[in-house]
Amino acid sequence: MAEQKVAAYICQGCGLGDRLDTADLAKIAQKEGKVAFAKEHEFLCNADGVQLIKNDIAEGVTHVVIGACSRRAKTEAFSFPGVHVSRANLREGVIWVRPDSDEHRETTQEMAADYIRMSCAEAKRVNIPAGNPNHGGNKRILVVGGGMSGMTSALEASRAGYQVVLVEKSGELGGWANKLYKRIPFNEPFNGPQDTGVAEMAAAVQADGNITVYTNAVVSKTGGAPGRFAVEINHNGTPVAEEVGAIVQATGFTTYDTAKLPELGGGKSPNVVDQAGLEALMKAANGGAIKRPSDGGEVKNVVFVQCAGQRDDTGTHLPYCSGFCCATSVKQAMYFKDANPDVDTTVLYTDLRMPGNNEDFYRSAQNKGVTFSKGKVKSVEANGNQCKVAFHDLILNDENAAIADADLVVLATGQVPNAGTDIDAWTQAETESNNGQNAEAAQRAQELKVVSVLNLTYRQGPDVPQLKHGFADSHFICFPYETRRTGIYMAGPVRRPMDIAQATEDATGAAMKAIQAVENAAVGRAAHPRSGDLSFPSVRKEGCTQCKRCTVECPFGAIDEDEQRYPLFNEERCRRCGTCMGACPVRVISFENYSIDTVGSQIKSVDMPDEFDEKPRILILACENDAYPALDMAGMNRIEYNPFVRVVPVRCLGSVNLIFITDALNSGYDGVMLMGCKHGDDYQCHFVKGSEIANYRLSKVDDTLKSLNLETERVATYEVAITDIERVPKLINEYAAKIEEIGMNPFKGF
Amino acid sequence: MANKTYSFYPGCSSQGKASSSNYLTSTNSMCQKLGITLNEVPDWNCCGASIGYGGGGELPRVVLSARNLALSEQHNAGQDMVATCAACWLASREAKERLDHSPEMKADANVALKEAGLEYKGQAQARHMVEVLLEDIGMEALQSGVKKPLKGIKFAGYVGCQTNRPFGIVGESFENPMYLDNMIEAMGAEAVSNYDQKVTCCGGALAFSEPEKSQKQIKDIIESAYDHGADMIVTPCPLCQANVEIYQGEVNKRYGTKFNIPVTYYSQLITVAYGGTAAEAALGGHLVAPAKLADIANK
Amino acid sequence: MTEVVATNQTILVVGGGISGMTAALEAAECGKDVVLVEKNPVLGGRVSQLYRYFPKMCHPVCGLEINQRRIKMNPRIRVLTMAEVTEISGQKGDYTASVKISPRYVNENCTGCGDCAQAAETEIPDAYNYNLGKVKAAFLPSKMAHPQRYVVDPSVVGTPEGEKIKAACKYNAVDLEMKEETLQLKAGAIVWATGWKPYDAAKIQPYGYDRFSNVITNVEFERLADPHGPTGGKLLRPSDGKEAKNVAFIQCAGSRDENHLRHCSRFCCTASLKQTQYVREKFGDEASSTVYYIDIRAIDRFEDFYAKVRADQSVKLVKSKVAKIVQDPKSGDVVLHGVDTEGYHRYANSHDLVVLAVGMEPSVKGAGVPAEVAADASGFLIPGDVNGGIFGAGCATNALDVNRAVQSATASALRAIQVINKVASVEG
Amino acid sequence: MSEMKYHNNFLREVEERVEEGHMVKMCMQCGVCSGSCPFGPHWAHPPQELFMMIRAGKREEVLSSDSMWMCTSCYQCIVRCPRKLPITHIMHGLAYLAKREGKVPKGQPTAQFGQMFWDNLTKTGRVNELKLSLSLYFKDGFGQGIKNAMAMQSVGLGLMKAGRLNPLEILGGHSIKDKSGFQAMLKKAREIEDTRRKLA
Repeated sequence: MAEQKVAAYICQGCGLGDRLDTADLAKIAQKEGKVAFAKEHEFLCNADGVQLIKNDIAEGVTHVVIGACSRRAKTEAFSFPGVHVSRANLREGVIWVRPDSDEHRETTQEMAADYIRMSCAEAKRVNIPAGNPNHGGNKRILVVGGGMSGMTSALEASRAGYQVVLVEKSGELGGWANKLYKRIPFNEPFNGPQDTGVAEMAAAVQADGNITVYTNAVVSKTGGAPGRFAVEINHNGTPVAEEVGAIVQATGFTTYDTAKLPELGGGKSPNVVDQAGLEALMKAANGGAIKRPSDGGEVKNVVFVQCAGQRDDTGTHLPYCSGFCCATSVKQAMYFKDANPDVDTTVLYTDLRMPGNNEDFYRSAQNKGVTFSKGKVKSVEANGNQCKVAFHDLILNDENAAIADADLVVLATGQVPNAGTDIDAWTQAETESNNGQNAEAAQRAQELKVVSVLNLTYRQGPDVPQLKHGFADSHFICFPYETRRTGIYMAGPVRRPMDIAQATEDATGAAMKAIQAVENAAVGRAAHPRSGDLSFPSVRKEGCTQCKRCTVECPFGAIDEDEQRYPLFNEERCRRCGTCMGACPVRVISFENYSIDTVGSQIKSVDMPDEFDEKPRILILACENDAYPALDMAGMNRIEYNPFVRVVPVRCLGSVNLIFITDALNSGYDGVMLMGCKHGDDYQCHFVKGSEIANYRLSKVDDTLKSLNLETERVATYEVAITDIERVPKLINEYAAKIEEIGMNPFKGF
Repeated sequence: MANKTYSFYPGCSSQGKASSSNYLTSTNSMCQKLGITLNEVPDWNCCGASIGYGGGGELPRVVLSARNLALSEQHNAGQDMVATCAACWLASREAKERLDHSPEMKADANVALKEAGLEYKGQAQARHMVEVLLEDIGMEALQSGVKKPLKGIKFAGYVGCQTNRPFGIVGESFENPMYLDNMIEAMGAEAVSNYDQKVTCCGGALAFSEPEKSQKQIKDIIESAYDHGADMIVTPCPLCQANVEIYQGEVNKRYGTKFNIPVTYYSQLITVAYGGTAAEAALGGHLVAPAKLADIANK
Repeated sequence: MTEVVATNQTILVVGGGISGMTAALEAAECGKDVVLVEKNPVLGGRVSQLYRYFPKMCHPVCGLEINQRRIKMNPRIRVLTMAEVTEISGQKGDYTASVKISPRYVNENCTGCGDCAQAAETEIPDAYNYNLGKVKAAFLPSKMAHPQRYVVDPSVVGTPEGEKIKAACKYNAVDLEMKEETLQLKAGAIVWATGWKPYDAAKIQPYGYDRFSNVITNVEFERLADPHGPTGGKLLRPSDGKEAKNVAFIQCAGSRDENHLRHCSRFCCTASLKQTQYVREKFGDEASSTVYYIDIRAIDRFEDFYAKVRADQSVKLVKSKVAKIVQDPKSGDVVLHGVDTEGYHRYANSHDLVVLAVGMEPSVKGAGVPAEVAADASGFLIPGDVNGGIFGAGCATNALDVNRAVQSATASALRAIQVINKVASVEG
Repeated sequence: MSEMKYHNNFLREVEERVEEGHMVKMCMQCGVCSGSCPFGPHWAHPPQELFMMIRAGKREEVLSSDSMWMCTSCYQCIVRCPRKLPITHIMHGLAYLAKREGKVPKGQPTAQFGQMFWDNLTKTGRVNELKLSLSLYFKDGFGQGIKNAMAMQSVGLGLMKAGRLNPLEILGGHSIKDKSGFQAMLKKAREIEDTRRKLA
């Protein structure tokens, strides 16, 4: 470690001076924490308190321990560039959660003293991250998919001054929009279909010097990491190599196959088409009247069947709603009404979903005479050149309503995303095939692999993980661009069913994130949620037993395997969550500023009373996103909890290595509480599986505890939300009572 | 008091010895005390009210009002045409709005009017008497002229439907208009607060053709007035006044109630408060005599 | 005087809700300098007043915690609270904005210890809880407040109580001499993210929001359900504090209505479905929610959420726009009159509490922006680059749910960066 | 015209021949009009259902229904309709069309009263209240007429005493001067509308 100089500062403000013996704390920092020097200050966070620290930094202090308020308070005041700061939470974590009475003064002082010991121990073991030296600096952006979304991402990135490589599978740019005669209007007046503008956009892309376009091209291989993606493109048969810094996947969707809807006439009559089919008819007629496909007869009556094969809860068709099809049917009805008002156009719907200012588009359609009936369509049967649409009219409560003589029936089918391989199914098939023995599984794995879009060489699979119903969407409401493959952003209908207006806005956002990814990769900075963190994981190769647990459990697929099957870290892909560190049975993975040591030393630095003092010790490993803020706010509400707990914030419960548990129990802790966020379907963990993996690992701890004939209650995990301000103190007090019940840890004092 | 002049459209029920002659008498007395001059529209005709559709189509009904407006423009140029009856005001204003918004209808109407030697130009505004009181004179001015405050009488301000909807009075809410309550208080009387039947329809013309259905409404209107401790009901509409007053006997027969509440006009309240006699306020023109009001008038 | 360094390579973000914070963060984490101006004392906007999100039922403050930590750690973002942009001049690449900063009466020394609040006696309406509760005249808007600095209400400044509050602070953070000041800031591009405000329910006369105490709005119901709300998370009705077990949700309260808001506000259907689960969460099988709707607009995987709520026995869905509401003065129960258009029966349903799913209005309508900007009929700014270097973001451009507002904010950040990069390439 | 279910034939006929009929297509089926109508319970098909039946082409059922005759013209539906349909006027228009097509249910009281009211006012230019009341009482024959009159006897006398009922009106009552011009005007107006609305 470079000449490291640790200094401690104990604040006496906000009541700390009255409630605690800060001189004693300074002494502990000096003697036990072994810091260079410790100072007290009556108001550390104000101007001259901060200046005091700055002066000491100028004289060589590299690590600062601040015994004051929570790390979440006064963050700007106590942030010193290039210097590590450890915060001992004496205010929200100690005096605000303990009663201000003489009877409790001693245990409160012990609590404070321990937090000082823990912060000093942590500070001493932290190396100031300098950022990974060998990172890629490529700032070009690969856009996969040349539809409106892909082209928008390319143009917007180019307008910000970045080079773009655009790969389009088909022979021409434009995607779904090419199939449209016109599109739903973006803005006022919403009185009719508007030109798609796709031709102009395609021309702009072709003419843009920053954008290299490959049509009839697919991505055959993608390796590397943000800032140094090595991409192999199969351009019309000839391989082309490109290096890019970030990727936007905008591969759009295909329409649901109408042949799967025989009950709605799908595939039964040429006069039953889906919306894409109707657009084709309209383009063929090129503004003139559409003729009946079956016999070229005049079309006098058109019926639009909404939610065809969608919102289906029988499990056969699509369970979701694609959102764009109501407005599209209305637009298509206007094609007929604009050409000839005498044509009857009826839209049969259960919920007409045209949100926002599309309500005006709905009004315009009504004004043009498009009629809307709320009804559940039961069947569409072809008879001769016309179709009979049978439905239950929900307004007039008529079970056997019907339109007997529809010349044309348009099924509003849904969007099926082109998200490539479902890597969960692929991983399942891969493991079942256990390298070739099980032929069926191997075949299945191969079939899944062949549809891959990005063909990532990642150990965890060739494409970005899919969230639900095959869409590769972010699971988070506040963070639509939180992706599980750093530097690879999804845009448009591939991530969620949407119309062109939302897709182009989404594509612009994705371009923004791609640009941000290349800029951060160029300086080795982490992406969201630990934005700006310069640390990166390093492995002590000689200790590694190639058990591959880290490569499997990494939620972001950042770890591949080299030829000797050692873990190969791709720092730029890493989100610095520490799940690999938690997974490693031989504890050889760590970060400069967050390692087995920085956490382990905090646990072991606590002054452990012996079993006769009736002062148990309970370790709390708290996730810094949900549990720790909840504890903080419990302090702000002055809700008291047991004085024998010692809270160690962790980046994610996934980073908790089992050694922390064994160290804690060995060094005399009587109980360990692990507080992470909700896992399962509606998981809340911003590192995706952190709390779930921790929960899985700890389910094994019970056997080891039993083998050491320790009660299983010694270790307990909890799912905690940031709003559980009353619940968390209750959990602590209940747990402390349980520990009191089962008595002290027999290992105490060894 | 300000002296203002308006072209006056009384309507069929506000003629000598007609069903709301008391409204006419009290209106004239009120205007005289407020310095308002009313020039009756010469040779005005019926507006068709809201039941005319049983016999007449849209254009014939519009033309009925167009003729009145044309006569008013011709003889009382520059004056707003003011009606006291809700239906007359509504028919005139709606006709005016349609004629002014549809050149085709205006042309058709004028072809028909030519048969009566008239032409609709669209210069005269169609207004209700209550609008004149509130907008041209104003509540404070109305209150300042009160000589005999109507102490000790509690009125339920029953606005009804067509005076209030769809045009509204001085932009007030359709659900809870306050102008009539404020007028009652301005005259020194007490107004029932949150009278829940304030804007309920009395059945209108259907009180004649569907008595049973309308009398259910009338029962609610009167019952709620009693529940809120009102001594009398006051209303701006002659049809409401007639229906709520005349059918009390029928309602009592049908529902076994013992209603016997006087139903007055705002014009009667103002006339009495401004020192008018019982005769000037036409207090004799009621089936259920507004005794307390008469006492104040006779003091 | 507050000094702020800003050049025409700085991005000015107006509005500190989730859209403004996102635009500021995405640009700053891409290496650009940002000044974030927020009218309220703290960041977070409407999202910080939500208890849970649909469809995941997760907590908005969790995202707020992460965004606040990103802001605290990022030196490129300068936050100005209690600040409003009153004037904008110049053009794309070279704007000057006048920013009026109202006095907070508390300076940087504030440690958030709360002693000043102990000393204060006067209570003022709690804006964070839509004035449903009260707070002391010296207050911290919420537990998640960032910046974590107290605020002293102008009503006590210059009074003995003001002096008492000032004396209570050990760190002379209370400065009663603070005056309103106006700064002139340079900016290359402006992201306008002033968000939305709930439509004034009192304007919907037949629903009597201004006459009946047990008729409240969806944003107010959200506060009742929030443990940090005025009732500590208990669903109690205003008239008599009774538990609101039988709740009615009225959709399209103001929206899709030519007499009020022409547009559909998009979020209110799924928000009401979410709020039925609050009633279920609090009262279990005794809960009864009824949603009166025209169309349930639950798009993409919100349909799964809608299916889940439909399966909940405690929730009934009635396709009808309620015609009129009357509150029984004695019992306090609210009776809803209308017709169920499916199968045609007339109802007069009684409920404990009525929640109006009011829609969104832009909090600063197009005309209110102190610059030449194009807006639609509802006053939402037209997104994209039609307004020179001023880019609408989030709910200032359209009635959006949080997810789409953040997408829009991220896109507007790129548009601002495009302008800045051009200015930089010219000026070097 | 045959009843073509769920075709726009009847909707187009309403748009052409009914007052404000062009707005029927704008209804979004929210139900606020049906819920707001004070006589709502007495409508076999409240306004919103009528609009849906028009779209569904149920011409016979709509025109022969007595629903639109239940409209008291109280405008509660108009001020609350989120699409601003002039519902009251459309109901009047549908009623008038039903009348011209002879589809009004036999003995529909409001239809009869409406016709009496129109005939009464067009004779002299102003309503003769006495004759109107008498024609209403005697509309179902002489015997029933006497019974109705006797039932309302006390009211009649009360009004007479209050000077609000003039028995002499039986002779002629109020009238406008230019009766001939007035009646010619109405005749011309009817002709114009009948051609424009294909009612003749």
